[in-house]
Amino acid sequence: MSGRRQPPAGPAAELDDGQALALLATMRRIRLFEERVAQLKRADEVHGLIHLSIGQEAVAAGVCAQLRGDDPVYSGHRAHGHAIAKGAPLERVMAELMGRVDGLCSGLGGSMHLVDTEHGLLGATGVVGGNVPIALGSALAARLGDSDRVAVVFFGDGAVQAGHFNESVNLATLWGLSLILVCENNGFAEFTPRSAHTNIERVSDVVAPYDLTRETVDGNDVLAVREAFGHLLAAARAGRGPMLLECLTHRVRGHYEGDPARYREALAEEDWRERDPILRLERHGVAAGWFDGDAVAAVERDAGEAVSEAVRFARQSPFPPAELIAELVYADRGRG
Amino acid sequence: MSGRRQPPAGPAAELDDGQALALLATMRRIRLFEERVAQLKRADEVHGLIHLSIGQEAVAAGVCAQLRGDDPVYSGHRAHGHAIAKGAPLERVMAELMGRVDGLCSGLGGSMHLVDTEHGLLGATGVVGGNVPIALGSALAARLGDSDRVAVVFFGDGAVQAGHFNESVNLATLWGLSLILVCENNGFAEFTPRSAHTNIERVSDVVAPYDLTRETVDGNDVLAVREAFGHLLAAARAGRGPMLLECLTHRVRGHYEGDPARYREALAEEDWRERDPILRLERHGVAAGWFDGDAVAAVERDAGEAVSEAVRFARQSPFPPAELIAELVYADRGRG
Amino acid sequence: MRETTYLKEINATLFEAMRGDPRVLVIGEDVAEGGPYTATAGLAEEFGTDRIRNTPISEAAICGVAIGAAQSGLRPVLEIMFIDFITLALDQLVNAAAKAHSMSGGQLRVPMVLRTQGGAGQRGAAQHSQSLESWLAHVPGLKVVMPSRAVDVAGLLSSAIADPNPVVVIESKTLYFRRERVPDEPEPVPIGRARTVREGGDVTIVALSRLVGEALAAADRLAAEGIEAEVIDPRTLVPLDLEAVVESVRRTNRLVVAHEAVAHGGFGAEIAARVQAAAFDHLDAPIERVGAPFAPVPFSPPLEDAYLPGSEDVYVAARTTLGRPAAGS
Amino acid sequence: MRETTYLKEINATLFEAMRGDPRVLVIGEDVAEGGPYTATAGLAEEFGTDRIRNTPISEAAICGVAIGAAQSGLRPVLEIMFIDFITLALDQLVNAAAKAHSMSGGQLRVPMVLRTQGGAGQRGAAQHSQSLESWLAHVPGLKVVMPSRAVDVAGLLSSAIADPNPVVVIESKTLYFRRERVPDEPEPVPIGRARTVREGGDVTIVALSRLVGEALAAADRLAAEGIEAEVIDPRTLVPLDLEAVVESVRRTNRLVVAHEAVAHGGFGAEIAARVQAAAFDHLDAPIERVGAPFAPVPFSPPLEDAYLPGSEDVYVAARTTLGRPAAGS
Ligand SMILES: Cc1ncc(C[n+]2csc(CCOP(=O)(O)OP(=O)(O)O)c2C)c(N)n1
Ligand SMILES: Cc1ncc(C[n+]2csc(CCOP(=O)(O)OP(=O)(O)O)c2C)c(N)n1
Ligand SMILES: [Mg+2]
Ligand SMILES: [Mg+2]
Repeated sequence: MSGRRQPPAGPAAELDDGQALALLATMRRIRLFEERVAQLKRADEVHGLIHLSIGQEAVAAGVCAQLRGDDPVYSGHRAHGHAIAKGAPLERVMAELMGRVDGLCSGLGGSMHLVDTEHGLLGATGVVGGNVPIALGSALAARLGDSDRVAVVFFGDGAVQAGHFNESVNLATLWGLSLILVCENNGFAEFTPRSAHTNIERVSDVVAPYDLTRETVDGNDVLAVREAFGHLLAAARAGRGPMLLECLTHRVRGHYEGDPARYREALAEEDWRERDPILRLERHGVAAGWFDGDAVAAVERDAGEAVSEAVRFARQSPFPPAELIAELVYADRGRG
Repeated sequence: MSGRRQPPAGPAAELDDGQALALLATMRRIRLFEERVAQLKRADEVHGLIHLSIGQEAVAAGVCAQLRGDDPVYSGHRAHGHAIAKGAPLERVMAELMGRVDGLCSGLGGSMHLVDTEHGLLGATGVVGGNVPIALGSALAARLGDSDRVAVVFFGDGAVQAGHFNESVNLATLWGLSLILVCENNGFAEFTPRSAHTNIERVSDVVAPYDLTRETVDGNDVLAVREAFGHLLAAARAGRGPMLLECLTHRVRGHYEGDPARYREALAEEDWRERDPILRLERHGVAAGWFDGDAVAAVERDAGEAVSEAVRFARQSPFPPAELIAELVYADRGRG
Repeated sequence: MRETTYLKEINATLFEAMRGDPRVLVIGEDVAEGGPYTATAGLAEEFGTDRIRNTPISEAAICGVAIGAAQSGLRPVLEIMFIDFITLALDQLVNAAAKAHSMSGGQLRVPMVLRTQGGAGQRGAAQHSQSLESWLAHVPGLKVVMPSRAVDVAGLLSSAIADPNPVVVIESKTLYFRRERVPDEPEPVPIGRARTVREGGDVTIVALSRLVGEALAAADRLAAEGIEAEVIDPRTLVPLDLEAVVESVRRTNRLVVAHEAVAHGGFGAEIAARVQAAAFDHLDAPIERVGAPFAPVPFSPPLEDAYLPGSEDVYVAARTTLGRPAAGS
Repeated sequence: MRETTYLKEINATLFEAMRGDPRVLVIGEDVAEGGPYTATAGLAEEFGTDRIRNTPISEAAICGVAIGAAQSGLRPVLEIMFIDFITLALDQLVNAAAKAHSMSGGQLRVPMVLRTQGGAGQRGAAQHSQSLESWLAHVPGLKVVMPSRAVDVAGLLSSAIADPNPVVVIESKTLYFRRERVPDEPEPVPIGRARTVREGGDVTIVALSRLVGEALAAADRLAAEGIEAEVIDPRTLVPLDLEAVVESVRRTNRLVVAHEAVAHGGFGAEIAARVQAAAFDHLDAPIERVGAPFAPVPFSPPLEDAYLPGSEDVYVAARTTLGRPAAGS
């Protein structure tokens, strides 16, 4: 859409049919996983503050599809989609939300603190914007280690008004580190619209003074996200400094599960069917001949089964032993 | 110089001869005061971390000359000039630096914490940028009290990279409050040049995304500062939201008194005579016929006498009683 | 008597303060929408968004704004949504608000209130569950209150708004929705006065916030075993009503101090240190402290339950001071 | 033996760590220029500005950068110029660094060091003089050391850099330039081990940082009056070597705890609370605490001098535990 862009270092990888289907599968897995989480929250089987990303799946899918396993990814309080897209096993994410020992974090972290170092998910945080400087530190480590890893951090539009965001953008550009800032601009922070937080509508405009490649895309179009991110990634991989991708998207559910969602104008059902990133890719992919209706159905079936299996797995996993609390305070104590 | 500007609400007040001389007198008082402070620091008569504004006097003088007594002013760690220009009595500033009971803050604050509520100096702070949001709160109070007071906060270029600066600019523009941000951009923060802190040379460019009237002037030209600030002040007085004035200036001494100043390229003596805001106004004012050499000499003599008198006053003032420590912790205890 | 909740009393107190004093304003994230717990619900409708000001997620700046507004004549009530995020506002609170009066030689006053809520128990995990009151109690210039019930939160919030100093009101998320019966015309609650919640002569239990209820439950159990515990709620941490505690300990000769915060470096240490100094000759047993273990709050429900101090811990501590093995545990 | 200073040892330790381990880097404001006290002088010349990184005045972000770098394999040494400004970095330090290992179920490690310096005595006034160690000691997941002399700062900083956890090293600005004689090959100083600075059987004095010297001066004065004080420097606050203190108190039956921080809510409260619990039957007198009064640090030199706890206060406290009126005071 808008935004200044330096000449891309290289094109995004060509999209083949298999990749299109993979994007669909990732989004569908996130969607079904989170719909199930919503049910489980009502049933009191998952716990704590649960923020769903239903409606925003295209960002997680479009970004993570192109990352390497060793590219460090950071997220915020709305982290399930990012974890799943980065490769965290569904069943271990589910077990974490249920507080079980086989959860990603052995049940100590919960929804806002998903970490899966094996798949390069280095952290989620309940502090709005808190992982932006931490991701930058990871980018610094890549630079000093002569690695071409690219650090990615997901955050919402609400985080942009937090002081640490600006501090981090300044540092990232000053040091020219390979960090891609991915903003999911859903127009809301908790119960208040962006207009109550700032006069600047577009996050890419907030960072305009910094010499930073930046782009704003339709975040409900997974192909657009994928392509824009692909360009940025190639440039960042080549060491061309930090980048910002702003994805305009839409939060379908309340801020957290169980909130009265009294603040958000619900989209009419047909409008939402127009915008839903999953339905859009299904329509587009079938029309383009990338896959057919059977494949779409199979993706949905497989995702459904994977989610059911994840629930089964999580339910049978025991709660962690209480000793873990003390063992995990310090890395040189207990099994940590 | 540069910068986008909305149509000014009204011109700065015309400069008459008396005002020109008053500007000169203010700058000279600051200069002589601080030169004396430097000596007293070596003699261990004033204490603590002393940051002098020698070379930067035009900013304090040009800005404060047009303020009303009830316009709240805030400063940072380099605060002497602002206090003097806002009307704080020299002898009470000096007594404060000596830690005496007749000091502005009864000796409890010192150089970095000058406050003179009677003259509208509501605070200085040792936390870089820390007073920017506080000044904004004062502007909010003016707004809610239906007053046309304009809040002013002085800060250095180093403060702009602190998160609370950006948070405050965002809030100021969001709420449209009458705050004028006055940045003294001397190109250094402690021992490191601006280029080690950010890629953005001009502070007015940092705030470019915000809908904020902003201007960059030669901060060593008191007439330019006065005029630019006058425009902004008239607009702010009329309720046209926050403004930023960036004054490009030059710190002549080290970061603090006693530091080895090993970081700063000293200006050649003749270059400095060209730039010195006091000498410039003297030359210009005499050439323009605003005042003559005798008047200049009288200004210098008066300022010298006032400084000597301030030192005499401060020296004879006793140290505060130790009970003051406990009495001033809470406003509902002791004499506070 | 009427029925109410802790949360409703906060809301009602804010309404009353805003009606009574045009200088009072509320600042914070989502406050015009009532905030996540509805503490400020309805205020924007009555007083407008000039006085009920939603803010961006900028904890440092909004704390500074409250300070400046207070210095310039307003009476701001700032909300920091979770005490965990007070970390972002601490420079302003500690280096500016707490010190302004003293550093200015008494010229400045900062009559602001910082409302926030702490504590675990809702599976909020390590970053949404902390109890950080001991940090604030270590800062000269701040007053700190920590109400444990509806009448106290009403009375203390109201006193805080009237106070000429910065006052931090630490609420408890787990107490918000509990039903309580309160008098129709409750007495004012001055800052700095403890309350004896239950009288007893065998052991003194000083408890903060949520632990007051736990202490009462423990006291019931002890009573069934013939031990009468005196339960004291300091209500205010700064200034602390030490005399009330010491007076009690002089009678009971035993003390338990209980709070939810991590015991190590918690406010219980301060109470213990002062009481052992003030009542050394009256103590028949070491002062026992009840608090959370030295670990971040775990997410998993059974782990959080195990982590959190509760009535069982208070009971065991009381029994320990009495030197008798706890019956059946 | 050779002569050195506390500050030179910090500098030398950083040189050594950086030579020995390419993962070590230094981050902070003006660090490439050596910082205001020259602690990092010369490093940039040897190791370059890739490893000695000047930063803008962005305490929150640079703390986050250090955390991320540590999680990704580096060994950052972050400098926060004055502990007063740690307020700006506390969210990152407390909510991220301290909790990452636990919240991730042990997956993440944050082997970072945060160097900072605290204390008054240089007329820095209320915002450049604080002693805030008790805040940090209340945070599970952080280790906290507070060296009182050159060999300890060298040994503890070196242990901190090697530690797999976030470690806060709190230096003292007033100790930086004092000349000290140290062994040519000093022993390593592990984190978590106290040091008995002086032996004595009459009263135990536990002192932190600058107060160790003050305690020794008080001990000399006491010795002249026939009283032998044992002086213990815990060196590490977390994890605390409580056993060393308790063992001493079992012999002396009296305890004074001394630090420069505000006494109310200071770390001395924690030590007092634990010792009274662990050595109740051995205490012949209330534990005395020495610390600053409950007020911001005043600027005026005579007021700052009056405010600061020193050897006279330690002496008086020791005499008080001994129940004898202090001779001549
Ligand atoms: C520092 C901080 N302040 C406040 C909160 C409470 N809070 C949680 S989410 C949220 C809104 C975040 O909005 P945004 O960044 O746009 O993300 P979104 O929820 O829209 O995905 C707020 C204010 C928090 N978690 N952290
Ligand atoms: C928050 C904070 N961090 C660090 C410091 C240490 N410090 C004092 S002045 C200064 C540099 C300020 O530079 P600038 O804002 O440009 O003002 P100048 O000194 O040039 O007038 C620094 C880093 C501080 N006082 N506050
Ligand atoms: Mg949002
Ligand atoms: Mg500067």
